Amino acid sequence: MTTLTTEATNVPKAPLWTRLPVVHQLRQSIGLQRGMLVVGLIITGVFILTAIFAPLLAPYGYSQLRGDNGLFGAQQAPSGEHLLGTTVGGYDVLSRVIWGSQTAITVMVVAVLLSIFAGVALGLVSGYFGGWLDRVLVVICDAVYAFPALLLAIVMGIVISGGRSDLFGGILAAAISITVVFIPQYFRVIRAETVRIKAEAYVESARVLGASNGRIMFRHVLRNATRTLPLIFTLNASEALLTLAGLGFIGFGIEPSSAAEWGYDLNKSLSDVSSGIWWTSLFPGLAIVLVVLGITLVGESLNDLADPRLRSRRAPGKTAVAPITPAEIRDPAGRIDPSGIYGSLSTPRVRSDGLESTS
Amino acid sequence: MTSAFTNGKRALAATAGLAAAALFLAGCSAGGSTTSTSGSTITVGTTDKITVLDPAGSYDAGSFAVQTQVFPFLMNSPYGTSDVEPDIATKAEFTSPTEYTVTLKPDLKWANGNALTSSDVKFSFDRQLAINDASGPAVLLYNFDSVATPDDTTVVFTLKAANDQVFPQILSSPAGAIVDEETFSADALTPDDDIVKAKAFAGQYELTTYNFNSLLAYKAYEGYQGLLGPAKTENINVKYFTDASNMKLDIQEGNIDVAWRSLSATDVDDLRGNDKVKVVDGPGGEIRYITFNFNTQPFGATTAEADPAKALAVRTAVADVVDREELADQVYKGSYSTLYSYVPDGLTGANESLKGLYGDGEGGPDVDKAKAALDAAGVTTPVVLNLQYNTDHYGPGSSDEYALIKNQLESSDLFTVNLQSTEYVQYSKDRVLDLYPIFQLGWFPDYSDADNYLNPFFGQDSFLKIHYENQEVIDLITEQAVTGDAAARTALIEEIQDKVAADLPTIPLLQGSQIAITGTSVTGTEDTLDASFKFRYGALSKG
Amino acid sequence: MTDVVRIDNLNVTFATDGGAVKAVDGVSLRVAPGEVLAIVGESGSGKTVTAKTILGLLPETAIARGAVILSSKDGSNSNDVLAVSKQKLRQLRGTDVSMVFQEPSTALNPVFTVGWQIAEGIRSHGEFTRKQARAKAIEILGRVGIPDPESRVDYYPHQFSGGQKQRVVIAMALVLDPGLIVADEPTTALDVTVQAEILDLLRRCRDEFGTAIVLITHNMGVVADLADRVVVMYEGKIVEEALAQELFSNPQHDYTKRLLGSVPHVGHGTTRASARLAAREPDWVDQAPVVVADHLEIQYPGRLGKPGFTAVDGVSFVIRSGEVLGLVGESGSGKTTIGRAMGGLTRVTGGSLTVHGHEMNGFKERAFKKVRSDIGFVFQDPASSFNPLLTIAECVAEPLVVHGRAANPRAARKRVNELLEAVQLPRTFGDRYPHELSGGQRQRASLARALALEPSLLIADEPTSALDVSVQAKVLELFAEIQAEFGFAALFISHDLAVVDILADRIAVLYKGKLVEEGTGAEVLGAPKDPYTQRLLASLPVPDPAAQALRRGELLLLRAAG
Amino acid sequence: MTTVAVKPSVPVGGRVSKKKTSPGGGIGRYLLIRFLLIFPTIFILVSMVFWLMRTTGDPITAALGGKLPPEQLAERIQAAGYDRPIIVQYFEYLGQVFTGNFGTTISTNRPVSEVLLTYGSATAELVFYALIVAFVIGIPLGMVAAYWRDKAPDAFLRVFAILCYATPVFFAGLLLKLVFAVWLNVLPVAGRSTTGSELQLQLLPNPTGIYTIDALRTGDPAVLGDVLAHAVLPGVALGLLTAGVFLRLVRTNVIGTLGTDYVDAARSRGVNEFRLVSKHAYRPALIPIITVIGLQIALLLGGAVLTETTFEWQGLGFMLIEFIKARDFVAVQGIVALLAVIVALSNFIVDIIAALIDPRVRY
Repeated sequence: MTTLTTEATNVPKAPLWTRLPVVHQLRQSIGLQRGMLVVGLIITGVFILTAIFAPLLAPYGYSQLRGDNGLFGAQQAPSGEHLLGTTVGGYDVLSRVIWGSQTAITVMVVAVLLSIFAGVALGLVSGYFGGWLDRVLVVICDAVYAFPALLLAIVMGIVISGGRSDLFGGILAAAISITVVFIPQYFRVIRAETVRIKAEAYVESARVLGASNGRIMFRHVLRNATRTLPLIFTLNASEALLTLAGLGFIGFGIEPSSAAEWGYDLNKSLSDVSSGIWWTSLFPGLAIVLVVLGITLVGESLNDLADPRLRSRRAPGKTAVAPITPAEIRDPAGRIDPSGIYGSLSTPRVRSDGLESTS
Repeated sequence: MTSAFTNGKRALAATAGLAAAALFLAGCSAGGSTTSTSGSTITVGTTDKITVLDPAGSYDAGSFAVQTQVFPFLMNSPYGTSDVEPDIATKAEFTSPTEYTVTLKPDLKWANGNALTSSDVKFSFDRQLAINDASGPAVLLYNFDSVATPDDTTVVFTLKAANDQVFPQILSSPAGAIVDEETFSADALTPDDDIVKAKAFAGQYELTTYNFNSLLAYKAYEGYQGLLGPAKTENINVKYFTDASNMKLDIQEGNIDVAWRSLSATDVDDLRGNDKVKVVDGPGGEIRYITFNFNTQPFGATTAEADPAKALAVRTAVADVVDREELADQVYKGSYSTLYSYVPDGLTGANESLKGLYGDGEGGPDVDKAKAALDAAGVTTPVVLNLQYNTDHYGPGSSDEYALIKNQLESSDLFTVNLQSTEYVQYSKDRVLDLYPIFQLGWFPDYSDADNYLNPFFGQDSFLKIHYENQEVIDLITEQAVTGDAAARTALIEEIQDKVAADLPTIPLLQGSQIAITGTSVTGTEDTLDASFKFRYGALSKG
Repeated sequence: MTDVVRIDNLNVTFATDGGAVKAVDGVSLRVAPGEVLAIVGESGSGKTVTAKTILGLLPETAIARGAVILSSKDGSNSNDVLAVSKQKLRQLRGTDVSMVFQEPSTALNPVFTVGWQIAEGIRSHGEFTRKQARAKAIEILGRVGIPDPESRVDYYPHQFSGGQKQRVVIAMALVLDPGLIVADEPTTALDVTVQAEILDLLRRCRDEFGTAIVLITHNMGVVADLADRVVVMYEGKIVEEALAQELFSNPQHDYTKRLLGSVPHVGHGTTRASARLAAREPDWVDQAPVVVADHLEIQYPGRLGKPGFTAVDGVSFVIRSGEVLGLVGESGSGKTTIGRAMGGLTRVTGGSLTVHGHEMNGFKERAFKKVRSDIGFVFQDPASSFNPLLTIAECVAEPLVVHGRAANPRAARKRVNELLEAVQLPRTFGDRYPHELSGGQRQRASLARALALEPSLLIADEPTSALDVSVQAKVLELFAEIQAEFGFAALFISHDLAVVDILADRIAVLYKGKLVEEGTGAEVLGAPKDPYTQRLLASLPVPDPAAQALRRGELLLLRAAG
Repeated sequence: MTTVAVKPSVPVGGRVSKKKTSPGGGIGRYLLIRFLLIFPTIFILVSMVFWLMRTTGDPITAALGGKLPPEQLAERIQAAGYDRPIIVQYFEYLGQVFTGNFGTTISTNRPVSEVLLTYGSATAELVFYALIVAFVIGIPLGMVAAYWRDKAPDAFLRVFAILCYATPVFFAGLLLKLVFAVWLNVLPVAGRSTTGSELQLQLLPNPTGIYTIDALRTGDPAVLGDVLAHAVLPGVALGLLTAGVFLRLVRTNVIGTLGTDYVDAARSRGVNEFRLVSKHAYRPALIPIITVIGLQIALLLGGAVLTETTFEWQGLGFMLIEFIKARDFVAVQGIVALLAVIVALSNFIVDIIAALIDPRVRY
């Protein structure tokens, strides 16, 4: 098939924009997979735009309690003045929901970026050099990974913020505590990829040439090992939001005059529901569900498209040419278990002999 | 292997079937609910938490709520008042300035049959001090020196300071619970289950089932001969909730008869409109106030522009601007009421010392007055205030409350408020380190006496740690504590409040009210919702 | 008698990102009962697609037009596979036609016993009790040569060796006595000695069961060994169809001729090697050798305290300057390990291995780095030997940059262009990414990279095993030319005796980590002394049906003797 | 391209050993190693939580910070030994844990072991019901989705799965409560039983704390019905979260195995499509599925915190948060240690199951 696709046609390089991560996959997808990806992209897009233009979109500030006619009043039913009503604290629900997207996106980005850097660095070094450091890191990360993420995040949150919940302390605490939970995940993924890539002929060829470890790690291993990151990024972003919401719900959220946060609002409004006040909890709840849904749809679609076993195929030969095959089993709550990570410790996988032979 | 698998499937099917059966059974039982509440049983719901049943090991509302039902006290307040009278005693009085003598009723017994004598009393107080548990109330016995038992019914307390008018109150506080010397350990906390097993109770009720923080079952103790009289209802079950909204749903659905502490303001508001339940209000001893650190507040003693006059002007302006009515209505929906003095309404000696001094004179805010005060002192506006509060210690309303305060202050255009919240453990450390210039505090009394709202705050060694010290006030506080004449003491207490109100180290904002929700057939709730802040199940009856 | 299958004007199209791709274009063929029809062709010729169409196993993205008329063994009924219902198709599979797969270890479900899997096929087609199905499974396992079938029937696939697994797969195909078996590269994944046994078994299928076989293969030796008739496919079309004898003796189409011409024959390299030997300087033997292995032992550490696995066990050889040593062996013989040890990729655990005078036992990377510039390495798998994110030029420039001969890839471009031309690639290919090149092109580029520093030693680890035979021929030719031009010494590793023969001055044969025979091509291939070498040589099918028939006889004798 | 790929008949160098050693090593040895790995896991988690907790404050301040003057506070902190160097306290603590002594909770003065038993059994019960829901919903639907891959039912089920875990447990719980407890009034709002049933359960000698078992022991169908009714909503709320995960997991892995040669091989023998999914693809897919399910225990326990809070289910997760707030790190340590043991053990058990399913490990 190789001869058929490449030797026969001297294809010019595809235009740059079609090779961008998401655009590429969008073009690659078909049918239902494309449908899910598109829906996901639309929801995520609306979410991001809302976050960016929150100051323009929101009718009031997130901590605004008073309009021209004095106080808004608490728990006012939806009306012309307050399209989605007001909360128990007397805030405008619609505004809080819109501003909440800004908090959500900040935490996601900070959390995921921090964990990517830490996780990637650790995973790369650990996977590349192996040895005792690797073993110790693996055991530690496995232990952390195995522990309920939310509980860890709570403890971390308290440690980092010292209990303060202003905007900076709150967001940073949430982000960092999520980071600590995520690092093992990135570590595992990157380490597994590094171990895999380390055995690839092009890395061995660099070693034969006498290239330094640094050069091999950065020029050859790093860039190839991080190809799956956009995918992990999307999937973890949704978990970051759920963790943030969980923290807010349990009462480790961000103070309402510092930022709007959905989990916090939901926590505050749960008791409203039994009194027939549905608007205060429904909308922040829906916002969480929708954003996680959108991001997860994107992430799962990317995952399917990157995995030849899951991708809707147009051509059977195409799968063999696909450059990367992250043979990972991924569970949707954001945890990644690339099969074979445990390879160092555990059962031979079902596919182990199959993978070895088809390259 | 294959067979193992089919077995697995069968098991799965079986469990699925079981689940379906559960749903069916559930449907049946839900239809005919309220199986538990017979005529002589009342089920109470609460969100309180017990920490330790042993009176030497706990000093919190949740544990005291249990202790007050099952342990005898020398002094207690009858239904309807906060003033104390002898409980299981026949008389109690100062027999000399430093000697307080209590005479027990004769032939008292513990529920397990052991005799309740002065020896038990001595044992109880000695062990409080011996154990001096970190979480215990021993600290309340600050004026207690020793106790002697001349005979089986006489107890003589020797006090460090003479004529302590507060001591009788202390005897009714958590530190005053009497325990069975044959059950309790003299130098260590006794585990809850041992206490229950040994039936070491002699209050209105004894505990028959003790499922920690989940379900407690009480049975009226026939041998109780104290002040409150026998319990009106034979059996009380107390169900512990972790989430107030669940408790609200259960009282609304009739699954519990009484919901006592603490429903959210929204829930209470909603239930007020529900004719299946009654909402009973009583005065509350809990207060909320803003505290100024005299060193670090704007123009405070250690700031760059230190100026006591300007500092006072800032405090005055804040007091002028805050709108307590708005806070009570919007945030607490009436479950807290406005507070204009240091001693809350309902206690002897309470006056509304701040009402006339600040705001519009009738309790409302007055921005112009605040502006005038600032201008007069030469303070340029807006003044930047760093306001701290805490989210997890003073109830879920705190964040809304302080958001609204920030809003009120900023709406006046006189202030810019940086609002910050901190989790309680950190908060309580930081505030004494002068880290917070202006901050939220709350107080729940140890005993129902004006002294408890003055001495710890403005007396010697104030716990506030805000560098406020007015010798005149300190002297007055010392004086009232030893003034035996009630009227003279009340006058002193009023004078203290007025003096402090002028200095304004703290601005009292709100006073909590006690709110119980009951089924329509439950009576007697209002009897126990008094300023003693003790909810006695013995007052309740149903039918 | 009716044909067991008749394909009329078959067209198969796949929908891809780049539009429709025609994989099979107007193919018509027929298979008579009891006949072995070989379909031969290279990658992308459409032979596998054609074969899978017979079973209706095409993926959903494929559209097939034409007719595939399948008849039952007794000729009682026939159906058009492309037109029947799914249900009917399911009935046809296994009873009228069945399939043998390329890779026996993936064609068997690892979590079920082989007996269960065979019985499942039986019970899918009619009323059999468990007992009956099991009895049938035992019977068929016995017939395909599995010893002790009564107990082996309850074994899981991983408990069988590769060859036995393929026997099991064949047993499954045979169990319902279909008129036709489609065998898709049935021996490609197997070692050559095992391959011979499986080919024997397939022959027995035809002879004993009367089953017709459609044999898909790229190996002309296999064709010569087994096929009655041959169809040659090229780019989805049939270019030639002939009886096997005729095709080999008198190919008609240009492509067929080229294909046959590309097949390496054992013995062709001997003359070249002796010519080279003659041309060497007289004192050549006395010069310091480039590589000396002396009782070399390489052990992989066992995991968690288990004993290690000895991959190379007391191997001794030398490679002199300018000399090509061919290293031959089957899977697990340790040949790749030796190559990797010479490149400093695997630790030497015993004996001595010196490369350019540098002792590899107790190897230190820093000390070895200087030597590295004098070693080139060509890897087996062209697909993974280039960093997919770098252009070919950047990859080829890598050694120059690493060893400070150029500041950056751009500065090295001139040299890179020369190198690309030396391996006969257009210099514009330097701007392409690895995946834009074909396997053969990548292997050329790989050679260019290995040669960038003009090393005096080249290690080539199965450089052509992943390539089509015609591409392989060209790459081998290029290798020979370049070796002559640059004059480097080389270790050439391969599992294919014929390939080694083309290039090597001397040949070393490895078996289970031990060196069993070493000598010039003439010695080793002409008069092998070791029984393993003899068997290896005899197992290698030659692309000539007549000659192969003779060799088959010899192999039988050898096996009987050994 | 699979068709021709002239197969390298040799596995590349270094990988040889890995392949050869795994099946022969013996399942016993393998499991022993897995078992030994439990200990570092627990050690790491316990140490981590100790340090995290201790940098955030001491329990005395948490309990009495507002009540006591700082001097007295400091006195008490000193008396309890919390002012000593943390490292000393750490080793002291490790020593205690090593001897199986988890101490007494600071905030409630109860033996930690008793706390673990009481609340642990509640959590175990909840997790058990959730797992049933997850298995019953997740696994069959996952196979359905794989079977109808990329068709409408698949798309529907995938969105369903995403919604299952996109909905925060407390939000889902809220909706469930509203619908079933308030509007339809067929199921109880929260809690583990009504007071009446609970009093009956309390009368049992040696209650297990697992109400379902205790209810069976009372022999009163009304009590059993009551207890089961209380378990329905929490079980479903937590179960749905996990069901979504399982659904996706089963789907992905079954589709993965559906693409393997042996499924094609079975197809070529005329095996019908349903059997291909339910037997050939499912069983091998089960091995990675089971391994990941082991990891889901952590997710489940995390979700249990929120579920327990939402439904008054007094379990470990709920108590953990209470204790964290009170800085009762003796209790927190104990709970963390128990959770770590549970997680490590469940992964270990899962490994055993996976090994039992995979004949290559078994033989």
